[in-house]
Amino acid sequence: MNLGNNILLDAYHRMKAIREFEERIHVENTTGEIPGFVHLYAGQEAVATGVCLQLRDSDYIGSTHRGHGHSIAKGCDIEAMMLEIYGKKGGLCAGKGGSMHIADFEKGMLGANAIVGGNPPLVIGAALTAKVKGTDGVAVSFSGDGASNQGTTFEAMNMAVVLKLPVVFIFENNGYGEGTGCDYAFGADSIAKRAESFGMPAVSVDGTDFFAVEAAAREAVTRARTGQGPSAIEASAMRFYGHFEGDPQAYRSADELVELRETGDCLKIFRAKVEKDQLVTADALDQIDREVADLIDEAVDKARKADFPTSDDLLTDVYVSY
Amino acid sequence: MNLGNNILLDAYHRMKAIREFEERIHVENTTGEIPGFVHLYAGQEAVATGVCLQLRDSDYIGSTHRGHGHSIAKGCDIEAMMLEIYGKKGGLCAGKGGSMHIADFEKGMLGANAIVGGNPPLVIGAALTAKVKGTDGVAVSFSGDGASNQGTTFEAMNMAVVLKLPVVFIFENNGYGEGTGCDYAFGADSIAKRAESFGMPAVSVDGTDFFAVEAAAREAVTRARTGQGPSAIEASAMRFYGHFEGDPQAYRSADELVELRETGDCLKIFRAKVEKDQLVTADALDQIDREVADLIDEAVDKARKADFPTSDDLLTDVYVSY
Amino acid sequence: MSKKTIREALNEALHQEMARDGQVIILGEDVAGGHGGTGVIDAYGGPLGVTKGLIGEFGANRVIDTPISESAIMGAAAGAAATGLRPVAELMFVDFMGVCFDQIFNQAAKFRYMFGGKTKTPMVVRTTIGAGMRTAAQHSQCLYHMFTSVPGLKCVMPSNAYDAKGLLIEAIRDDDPVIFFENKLLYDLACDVPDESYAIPFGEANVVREGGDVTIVAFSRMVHIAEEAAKTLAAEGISVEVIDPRTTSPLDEETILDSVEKTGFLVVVDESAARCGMAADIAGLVVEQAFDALRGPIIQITPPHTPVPFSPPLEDAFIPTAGAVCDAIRKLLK
Amino acid sequence: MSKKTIREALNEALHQEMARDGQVIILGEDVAGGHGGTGVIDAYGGPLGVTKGLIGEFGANRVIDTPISESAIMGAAAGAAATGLRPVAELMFVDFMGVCFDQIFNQAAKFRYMFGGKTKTPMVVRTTIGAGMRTAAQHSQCLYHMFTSVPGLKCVMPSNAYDAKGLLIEAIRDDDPVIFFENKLLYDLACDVPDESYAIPFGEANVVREGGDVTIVAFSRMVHIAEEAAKTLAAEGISVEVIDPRTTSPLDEETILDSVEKTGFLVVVDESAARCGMAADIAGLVVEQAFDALRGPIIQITPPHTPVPFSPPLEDAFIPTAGAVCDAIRKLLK
Ligand SMILES: Cc1ncc(C[n+]2csc(CCOP(=O)(O)OP(=O)(O)O)c2C)c(N)n1
Ligand SMILES: Cc1ncc(C[n+]2csc(CCOP(=O)(O)OP(=O)(O)O)c2C)c(N)n1
Ligand SMILES: [Mg+2]
Ligand SMILES: [Mg+2]
Repeated sequence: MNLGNNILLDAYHRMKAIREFEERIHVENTTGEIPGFVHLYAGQEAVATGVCLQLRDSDYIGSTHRGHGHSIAKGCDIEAMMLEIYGKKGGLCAGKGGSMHIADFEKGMLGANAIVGGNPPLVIGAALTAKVKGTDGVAVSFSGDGASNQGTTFEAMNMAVVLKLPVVFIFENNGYGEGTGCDYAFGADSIAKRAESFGMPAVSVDGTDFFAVEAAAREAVTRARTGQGPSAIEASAMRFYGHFEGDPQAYRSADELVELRETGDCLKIFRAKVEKDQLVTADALDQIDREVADLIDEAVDKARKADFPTSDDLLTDVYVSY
Repeated sequence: MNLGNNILLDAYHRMKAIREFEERIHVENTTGEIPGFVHLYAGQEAVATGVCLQLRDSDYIGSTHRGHGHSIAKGCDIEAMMLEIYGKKGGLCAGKGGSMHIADFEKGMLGANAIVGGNPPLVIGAALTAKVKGTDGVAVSFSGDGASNQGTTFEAMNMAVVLKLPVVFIFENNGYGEGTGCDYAFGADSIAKRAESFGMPAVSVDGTDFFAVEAAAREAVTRARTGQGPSAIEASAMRFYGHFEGDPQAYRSADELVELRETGDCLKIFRAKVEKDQLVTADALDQIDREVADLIDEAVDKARKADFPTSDDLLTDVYVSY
Repeated sequence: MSKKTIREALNEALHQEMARDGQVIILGEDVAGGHGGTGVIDAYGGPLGVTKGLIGEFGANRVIDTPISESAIMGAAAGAAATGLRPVAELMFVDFMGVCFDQIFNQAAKFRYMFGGKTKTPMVVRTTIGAGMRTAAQHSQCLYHMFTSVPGLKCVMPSNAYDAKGLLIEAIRDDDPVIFFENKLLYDLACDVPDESYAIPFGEANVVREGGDVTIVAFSRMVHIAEEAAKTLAAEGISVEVIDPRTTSPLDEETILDSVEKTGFLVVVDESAARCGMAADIAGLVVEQAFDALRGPIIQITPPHTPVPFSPPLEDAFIPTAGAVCDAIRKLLK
Repeated sequence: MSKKTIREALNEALHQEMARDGQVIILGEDVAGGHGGTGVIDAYGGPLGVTKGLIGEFGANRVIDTPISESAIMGAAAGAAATGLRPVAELMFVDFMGVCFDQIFNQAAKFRYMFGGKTKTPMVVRTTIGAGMRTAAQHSQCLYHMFTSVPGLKCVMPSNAYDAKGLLIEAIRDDDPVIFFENKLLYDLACDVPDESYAIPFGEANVVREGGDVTIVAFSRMVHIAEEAAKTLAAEGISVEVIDPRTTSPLDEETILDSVEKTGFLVVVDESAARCGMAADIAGLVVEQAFDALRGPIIQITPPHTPVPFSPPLEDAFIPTAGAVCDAIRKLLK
């Protein structure tokens, strides 16, 4: 299927924004101004983007500790995200959540989640809402290869099939869960096959190939939207950085990292493809690069200057009423 | 394979003992002397027996809320079990556990378990002991069809494959989890196929056919004992009674229950087969029937007459030392 | 108005709220039952019969039987609540919290705070508690002290049918996650319950019995043990005030503190835990906030620090008794 | 004897116990790390470095990396413990208890009792606790009050490297399930630690500082907050006794009660919970057992009833401070 110029530019914009966001945090993190843990998504941009392009604001996604990419792809405000990551009051979660808890219900972003396997059960709940209310809403769960071994994830898959919920389970296989290789932690051969054995269609795609992800996601989301129940997609794409910022990555060889940048960069692959097939112009992409760079510059700048919450804010927002 | 006269008589003895035990509790339960919940195993005897025949005292099994059959098949003392079910001090667990917590570590019975999905993680631990110590011990987990949807069960399967543990996962598909049909609660087609997708050999067998269970279990246990890792067996056999004693079973038609007794009785099927093939004599089986009847009579008699624990026993056995 | 058991009162509350608000759904194991079987649907109506008849009236789209997958149930409820429904999820026995606690205490409870106040999670988890049914260590716990300690959760435990109905209606209408603890031994307890719908606000204790000599604070079934003790002591000339906080979170601190200001003595009767339980919580509150009024030690009557035993004489010795309460009070006032 | 950090002390304890007893094994996520990768094995040595070097010495048969499946990890540990090993399982952050609590509190903790004393479950769960690292609501909790309330579990929380080593060795040798809580912010704290192996018995408090005017009971990192406060107050002429119980279950009640008998005043400083937490537990104990000695209210200094916030100024305001302790004590003694 031909995606059309606008969609391709939109896709590139989202992917580039994610990349730039993450690369910049990687740099800024060394200043000590960013509190806590950050887990960067760079390298996996085509997955979040290929999937979220299929979704509307009223559709929901659930995310992980590595959630910046999903948030940006789903349309969260980049400046408000950056403020949140810096712990500022104007952040998307008022500074209370930080990198691991970015959420924006207006944009259908149910939340990053610091519990591995935490989001799949929640996502089937969002899908249940759509089903009970009879809307054509869809809910998508993003999980890592590591999270695919968590009991909560399995339960969510079975329940989604039983209740025929409009869900798509995305498994991003980036080769590692923390410092342990996927091949070690995963007993079977294929996450997709295992998901399939739960009673839903499942495919494996190259997660560095935006077009492959996009096609698989389109099919799965359409299936969900038209009442045909859940499906699963395993998308393989390695992360460029460590598990968290500061991870020395001794579990990865230097060669692996070099090769990754050369052959596993979804942005390069996208650019090469669209330029070769003359789908969009290099100029248009360059223009996006500049826009995105400015956007992120400004976001970092604002985030650094913004105010922290004050201790008055400590006690608010625990309950709606108490 | 020809099992030999002794083994067949042993198998029949175990199956009959389970049946008689359960039928008798079904009757005695109406007197109000048996405290709490009891879940009867009648109808599924060939599964526990076919599996446990492959095991030594030093091998372990983990069981469920419906654990009487597994306990008897694994060699637990029937009298001590009956005392336990009556809550008596001389019971296998000193009256502290009751029907849902019968355990006997001397006999390799790790415990009935009142948490659905509670035992598979524990069983892989017993298998880990064998692996770390380098013995040829084996551990077997019994779970119901309902428990096959519990996250803990999935995690245990994956971990067993990853660590190549000497485990066999038995899934007893008795058609229902409480009052919900397996077909409803289970999204996929086959428990065995789903287990297989976790990376281990898995088969489905007719759980009312002792010979089918025995053969599958022999293969799986041998595999585990010889260091070839885990496997799974789905064995289908319906329970004769309600989920618990007192369950009115409105979720089952009268026809189902009638037909079950006619065509799904593993003891009848066993007897017909061994008599037809002249593997053992009817006399020998009748003799076992009488022995077992006496055994259970005596167990009930002793259990009724035995002493309860006293409140002095309340505070003991919480810790080894405190 | 007519006599209704707690089971009937809860069922009525669910009926009325589901009829009133199409966003209210029910989900859990065998909340109807019978799906995939050869018999009838609604064969269970909840393992303890509380949700009976609902599927007939509101259909399988709103009364949802699930697999035995508590994490998925609680997660689905939380996710649905955050996106526009008002789920009432059933955790058959609170003892099963161990397979699904994350979805309750790290997810549902924390959403609002972590997300900076930008969401609400109006879900109810109905669950059963309590020893006395000879169901042993894994089916007899109370555990509400753990939930009470979690910021973001509300905890409710009615002791009678009137409160059960009013508090469940309030729970369903409340915009925060509420854990609703039903004592298994109280389901058949009846009292007058209005037919019409009504809500009882959280954080308002019920002074079950007024008295001037000593205050008892008790929860759930222990309220009845306290009342029994109070009656016995009344005959001895000791006037006992019995307070049923009804909700532990929020807690009506004022009613408890006022009572202790009046009586000077406090006994807490609670089945949850001997350590870090509700009894310690109330004692800690009072010795911090009403020290000057205290005229003697605060006595905690709880089960011992042991799992719940199976055998009847052991279990009977495990559960706090009116006799033990009376003894403690007699000693206190001597 | 040399200065060692808590991290080093724990690592040494594990080395020594594994060398001494072949039944001791370690399991958890990335306890070594690097399996299935293109780099080196033992790439992590535990997410926080505590188990570094063990796989090199004891091999992958005894230092076992697992999938991210906490229920399977905890269950495997419990099952292995009941059948002849002494597993030390790692729960990376205590916040993850919600996905595996059943295997700990319903299984391991209750085996011995449910089975009538016929088994033992000598396992240790090492886990990390504590706010202050800007890791927000799902990676900063203490939660040991919940474990302390569970009969059958022992709970240990060292505040310094000497105790860390001795208590971990004791935990491994103990025949009951022990939950060992390591505060993330204390790992680099060093003190003199003997090179040889030694064990510190459970249930024996450490009187960190003697004093006559007021007693502080504090746990884990809060011991240091208490000491800081005590130093400040000493300069004002207030003599503070600081008690570190080191284990909450068993609890050294005697040392606490004796101290309050002496001082008449008690402040409990604890990070676990504002409701049903350790502070309430200790307050409840003292007002029941040492009422006559009390000369003022028992003050609980805990975080507020909120999840742990992310933003630094909020998190700093969340955690009890020495300033707050000083203020409370000044007011108490006025
Ligand atoms: C329940 C739980 N267990 C462990 C962790 C610690 N942890 C955080 S991320 C992570 C690895 C997750 O791997 P994967 O799912 O593959 O995601 P990736 O980091 O590769 O994106 C682990 C073990 C956690 N946060 N929650
Ligand atoms: C975690 C948990 N959830 C629910 C229950 C209640 N329960 C007890 S047995 C049972 C049905 C189990 O079904 P299955 O695994 O098929 O075993 P069967 O009873 O058919 O032998 C349920 C839901 C429980 N004990 N534990
Ligand atoms: Mg990964
Ligand atoms: Mg079943």
